Amino acid sequence: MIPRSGYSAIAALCGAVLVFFLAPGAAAAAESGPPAPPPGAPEGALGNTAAVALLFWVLALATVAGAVFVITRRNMVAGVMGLVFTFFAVAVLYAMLYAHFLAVLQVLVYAGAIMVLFVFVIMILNKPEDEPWALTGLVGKAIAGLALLYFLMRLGGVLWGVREKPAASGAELSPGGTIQSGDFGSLAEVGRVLFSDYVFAFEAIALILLSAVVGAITIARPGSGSSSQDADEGAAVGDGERAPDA
Amino acid sequence: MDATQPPIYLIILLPLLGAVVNLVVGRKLSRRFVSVVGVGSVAASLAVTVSIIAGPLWAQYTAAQAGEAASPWLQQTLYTWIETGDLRIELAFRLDTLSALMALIVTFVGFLIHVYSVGYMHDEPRYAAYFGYLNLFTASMLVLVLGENLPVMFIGWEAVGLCSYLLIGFWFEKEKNADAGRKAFVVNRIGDFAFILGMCLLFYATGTLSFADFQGPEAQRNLLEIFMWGEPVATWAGILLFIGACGKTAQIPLYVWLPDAMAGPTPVSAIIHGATMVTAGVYMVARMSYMYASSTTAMAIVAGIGAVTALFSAIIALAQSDLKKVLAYSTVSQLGFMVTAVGVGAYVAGIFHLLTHAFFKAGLFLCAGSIIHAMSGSGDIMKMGGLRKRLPLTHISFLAFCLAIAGIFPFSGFFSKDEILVGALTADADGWWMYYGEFLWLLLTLAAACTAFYIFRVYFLVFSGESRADAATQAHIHESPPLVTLPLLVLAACTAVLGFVGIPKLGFLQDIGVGNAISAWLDSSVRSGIVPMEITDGGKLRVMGLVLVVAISAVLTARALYARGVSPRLEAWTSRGPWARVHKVVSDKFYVDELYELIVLRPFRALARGLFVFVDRFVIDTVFVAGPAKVVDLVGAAVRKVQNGQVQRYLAAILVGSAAIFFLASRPAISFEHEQVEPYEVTFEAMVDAGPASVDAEIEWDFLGDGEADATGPEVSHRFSRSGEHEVTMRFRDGVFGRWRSVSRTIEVAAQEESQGAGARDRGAERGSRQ
Amino acid sequence: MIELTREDFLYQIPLLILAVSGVMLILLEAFTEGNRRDFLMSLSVAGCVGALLSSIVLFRSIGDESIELFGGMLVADRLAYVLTGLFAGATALSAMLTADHQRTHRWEVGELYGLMLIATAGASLLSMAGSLVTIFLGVEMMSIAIYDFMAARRGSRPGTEAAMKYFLMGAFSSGFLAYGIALLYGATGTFDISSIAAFAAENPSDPLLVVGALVLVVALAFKVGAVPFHMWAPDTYEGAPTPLSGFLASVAKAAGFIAAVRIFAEAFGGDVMPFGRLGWASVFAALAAITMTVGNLAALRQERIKRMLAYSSIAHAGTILVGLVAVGVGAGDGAMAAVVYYLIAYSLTTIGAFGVVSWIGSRDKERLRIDDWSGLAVSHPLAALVMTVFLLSLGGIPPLAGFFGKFYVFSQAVSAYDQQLLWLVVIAVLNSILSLFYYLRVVMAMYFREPEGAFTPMRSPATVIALGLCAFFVVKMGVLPGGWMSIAGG
Amino acid sequence: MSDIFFHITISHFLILAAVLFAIGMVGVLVRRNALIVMMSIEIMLTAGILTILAFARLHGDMGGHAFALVLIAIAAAEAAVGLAIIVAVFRSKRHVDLERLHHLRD
Repeated sequence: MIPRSGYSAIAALCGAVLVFFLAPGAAAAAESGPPAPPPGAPEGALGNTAAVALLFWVLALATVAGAVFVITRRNMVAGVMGLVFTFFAVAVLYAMLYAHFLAVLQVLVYAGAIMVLFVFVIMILNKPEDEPWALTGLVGKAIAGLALLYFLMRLGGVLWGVREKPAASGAELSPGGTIQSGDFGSLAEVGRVLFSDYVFAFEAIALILLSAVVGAITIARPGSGSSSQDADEGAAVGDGERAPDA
Repeated sequence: MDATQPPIYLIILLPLLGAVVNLVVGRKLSRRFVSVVGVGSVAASLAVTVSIIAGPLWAQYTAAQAGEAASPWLQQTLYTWIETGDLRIELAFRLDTLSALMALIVTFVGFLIHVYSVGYMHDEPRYAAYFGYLNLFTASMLVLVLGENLPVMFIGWEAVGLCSYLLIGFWFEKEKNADAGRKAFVVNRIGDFAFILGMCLLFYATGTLSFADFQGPEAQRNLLEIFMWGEPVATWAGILLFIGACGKTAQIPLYVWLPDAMAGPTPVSAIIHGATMVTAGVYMVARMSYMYASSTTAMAIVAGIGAVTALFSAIIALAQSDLKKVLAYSTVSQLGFMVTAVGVGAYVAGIFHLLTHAFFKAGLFLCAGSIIHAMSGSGDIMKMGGLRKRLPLTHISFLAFCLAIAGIFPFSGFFSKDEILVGALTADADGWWMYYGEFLWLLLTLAAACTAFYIFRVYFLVFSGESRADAATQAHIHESPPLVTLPLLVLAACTAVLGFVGIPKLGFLQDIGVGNAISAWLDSSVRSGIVPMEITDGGKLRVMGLVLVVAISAVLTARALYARGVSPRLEAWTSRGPWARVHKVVSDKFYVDELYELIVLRPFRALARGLFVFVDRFVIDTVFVAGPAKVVDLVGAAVRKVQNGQVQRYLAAILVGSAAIFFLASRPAISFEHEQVEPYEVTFEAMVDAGPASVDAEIEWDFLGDGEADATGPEVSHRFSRSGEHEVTMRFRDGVFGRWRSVSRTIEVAAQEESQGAGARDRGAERGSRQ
Repeated sequence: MIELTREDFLYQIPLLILAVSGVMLILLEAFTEGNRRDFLMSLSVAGCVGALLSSIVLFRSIGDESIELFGGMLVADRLAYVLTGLFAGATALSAMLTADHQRTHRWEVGELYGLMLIATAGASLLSMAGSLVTIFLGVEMMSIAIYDFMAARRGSRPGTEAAMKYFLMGAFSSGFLAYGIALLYGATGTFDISSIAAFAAENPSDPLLVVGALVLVVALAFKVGAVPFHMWAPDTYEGAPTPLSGFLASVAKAAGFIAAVRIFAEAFGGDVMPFGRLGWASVFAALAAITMTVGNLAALRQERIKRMLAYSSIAHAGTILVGLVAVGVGAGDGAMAAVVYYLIAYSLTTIGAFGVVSWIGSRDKERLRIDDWSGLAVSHPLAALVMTVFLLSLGGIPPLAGFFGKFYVFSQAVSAYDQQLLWLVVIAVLNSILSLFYYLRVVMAMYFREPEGAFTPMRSPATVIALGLCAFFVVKMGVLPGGWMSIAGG
Repeated sequence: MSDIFFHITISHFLILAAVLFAIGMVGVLVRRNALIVMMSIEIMLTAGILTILAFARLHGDMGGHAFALVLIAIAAAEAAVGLAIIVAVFRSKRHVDLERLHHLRD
């Protein structure tokens, strides 16, 4: 028998394979579409070859399946693997949207770094099995579910209307018209935008990451601060206070 | 600040400094020093007031009388408080004839009460705090009185509320006192809410909040010409401000705090009831007379509430057995008189009564303090009696105050009350009901009768007959020290003679040069909004005579019933009922008493009890106190249910909230109106609520009932081929979400011209029926 | 390609000072030995004061201009500098209070000060935002730093629970924020707020625009704590260390409002009224009414003072929303000035109130129940007086700052066109009356009850100075509001 | 009808993103484990990024890519802080179960 987490590992592996084989193809398929659809026509953004359609539906299925996997599994490692799977599939979708660099980044940052962090924390918690579903307040959750459906319905209607907008390839609408079709979404272009128009954002992110790192260290280290307790809070912290340091 | 201007701000600053000294360092100072600071600051303020009035203001006044200067008032601007856009509010004080009179009352009566307090509170451990609060209270009231615009007045307005809260709850060790303080504050806040709204509305309408500007033609025009909901804006502002006044001046239904406010030290009751806080509402209405004159509706409401309050609380006062309670309800009743006066436009009469009332009511309370002090702290009038000889000075002054409040000639209350009655009887304005003035007069006359009765009931029960107190208390009875009795005598002397500043304007008196001094003094500051009906000297004298006769007979009845304690027959009546004693009643020569008891007093007592039960227990306790508590409980329970500590429930609430936002924003109510313009031709207009979804909406009309769109656009007209009923459908596609919704209605199409009216009526009827 | 000029840096000096001193503090903390927290605190206060002073200088020099920096990512105008100055000042006060709280309750965490400054930098980023990207960055810079220092009191169970809740809900709302920005971007093809405004003027009911704006309403309503997105606030304020609750209630809330102003008033404001007659204001009007009412009714029942102040801050958010609605229906600059004035008045008052709550706690007993405040007027009259000033200001009693905030907002809302906001003002005024009930409960406890046992509150100059400054400004803003109103733009 | 399946438009991506967003929300609502709730939030953010990129493609504007980058970086930062908070909660309570985390309440 393959252990249950094994399935997820296999799924994640499939995701990785998917990326490596499909991503170049996805980009190629997307580029092979007609360069400029007639204005006003409900033309696809990506051309309308069968390959693109197939690719999209496979990826959509993979994404949704991975996400559903995350929120249904009791095993946390399995959840993480589902998330990795989703992220891989989403990365390919990025590539279909000419965001090649971000596809790579998605794989590196999300599927790589963040997921490792999650697994790491699961190890710290030492509890691969999750508590079951949160089933208190079912009425409230049912109402929230209905609200969500309504929300989705309204949103879906609007989003579906977007396809009636005249779609344009990257070359046409870009400011100044300097970008060639092939440049859109490339590393060079992302770099150019990031270091010109968005240089401030880039700098600000540095500050945010710094505060996140410092904060994470401050919060997560078991320190002298934990020895003090408010009298109001009742009993002192249990033995677990000296949890093994990661 | 003009250097030559008289220092009006000193009038306020001096008591304020006294308050600061007493509150901050008072605990470390000796009692003597605290007293000197407390009393001295008010005395100095009084001196400044008098000197300014006698000096510069008098000069201005006489100049204006002679036609030389335009404005008989002094104004002092300390600095511009707020200036932003068109909102400009200055921290300015205005001393005109009206505010000068008020300032004089506040400082003079306040001074006497301070002196009295030195004697009365000599055993108080928190002596310095008491004087600090008392000074602060005086200073706040002076801000209220002298403020040149509504926001400055509102500072004083709020501050007296706060100080009264501190003073009423001064002996906070008793839970009841703290509750009373809170009640006073809360009820006042209900009024303040309306006051703030009224200020906002006035500012919106006139662009100013300064009293001087309200008199200007521009503000007057705006007040009359800007309409809201079919009334000039002056009406709404007037009503809102008056609700504020109801809170301060204890009018129905916000009077409840005042009787409870007895819980504080007695001098506090005197200062609150007599000279200061409660008169604020009357003063405000008089101050805003230029605005109230623009709205006869608001004036009718003010006058009506005042008259009903006057009678209603006088009736309640009939049945009270606690000395201070009687006086408290009496205050409410007298305030009702004043409010009626300012409501019918007899501002001078209202302020005049305010003046006389300040003296006799402060005096009554100070006497009550002296009496209660003598009776070892008990205020139950059923347990008193025979104090005439034991407390001679208190007795003399109390009698003077009683005669004044009962309206017996020549004490001051007679003159002022009479002016109000004449004012009410002769008031008539556009839009008032017929005989409204006469109705008000009737209520007030009844109230005057009750007043004379209840106050002399108290007088006889306290001072005449035999003492009904227990031995220990009797042994303790003694006259109060001079510091206590001296203010009483001063007040009594004033009460006896003060009425003559307001001698009624009678032809034969004016012929010999006797005029109404107070009316001449105040005329430049207030504006009579309603032109009174002409009344002859004879008519005036008849009104006077009638009320005098009524008052005297009420006094005599009280004497008959209570002169030797509660009349035993009365007790028999009340304890055993009429039928057991029929024989005795018939043979009794004083059967009038019993008849009076049966016909008048009993029903009135029942009425008083009933009113009390209804207003205090039901309206206030249930609706104002328990009702909100219930709502708060329910909401609290709901919040507690949702806020149960589980973060996922919070997240669910976010989700539900966002769906609700989408729902509200995407669902404008739709309907349409139609009107027949020609035979067979009907115009239609779509009515769609505002919202994001209705901007780029498409609207289609189906007149034939075939499901096809016959016309598009929000306003269309259609020519029907035949008369009779038609089913019309309006379809609406919202501009954001693209949903179609429709509303259908059957309309009647007529062939003739004359059915236009029917069409219009149809439109009115169907406006409410939205899908 | 944008050219970076000297001005791009010159006009963001306050922001730079905050960010750089934040980073410096974090570095210094790493190299500081032992308990040198006071030193760090003083440095952070110095940084804040520097930012405050530079904001004042820039505020004076910039006049009525509006200068775009970094190609429109940031906008430097008077509004930005007023709010930056407020944030810097409020942070300085919070830092002064925090140091003593840390010492008294033994949870010295030096990184806190650097993180606080970074959070403030995020808040002032919001005040200068000229682009949705900046809005997102500002919100996140602030939120992430706040998550950090909320959880910094490691041993405290309520602290970690509050941090957990705040984090989860904050991250959830970040999702909304990102999604809403994405939709607006989809509608307009740009993140630049002025370009979005131009687009909205031409396409007032573009579906994506409307939906995106509604999603942003949710995200920002969460940040300012409007009902029903408020539920993090009571738990978080209660669980967080008290001075940080003050920080959260003042800086974080004001930052949320300024973000809402930047997005809604500037992108969807103006004469065009993208969403119909009442515009986006209709949504905010409903939120304002329900927020005030629920906040006040819930506060009435609270027995714990921090929770009560939390609900009170929710109710105040509702009042500020009234001002925002007035901006939305075209009441113009006056309404905007009223909102800014209210934000300043409210922030100072609430920091002060939380500061007194922090001050009266002694080691091992934090005194967070209202009953613990009995008889404070007898044992510590000055503290009781200061607290009374704050509470009365919150309740809107003249002549304190809170009264003018309310009066100003209400009078602007009443004078909005056609009195269409009169109903809202009536609700708001009724609510401000209602609010006094619970503020007075504390005053009553302090003045009208016997003290229960003596205690020694913390004795430290920093807290006393901070409270004194708060009280001074609260009174000054009420007695001499003129200057403050002109600063606020009136 | 079959056009919907064969003709892939920007709307397809947008709807997919919306569905992902919704799945994330459901996950936040129904799971007790804070860690999984955080993963669900990551899914929501990813949906935001996908939406941005789809619109960037629609408008042919590289600004969307820059913002997507910002989003990814911030998601990473949030994850770091969030995981640290989870560890801290675990240290003090020995669990990360959201249903049992309800000591702060009305």
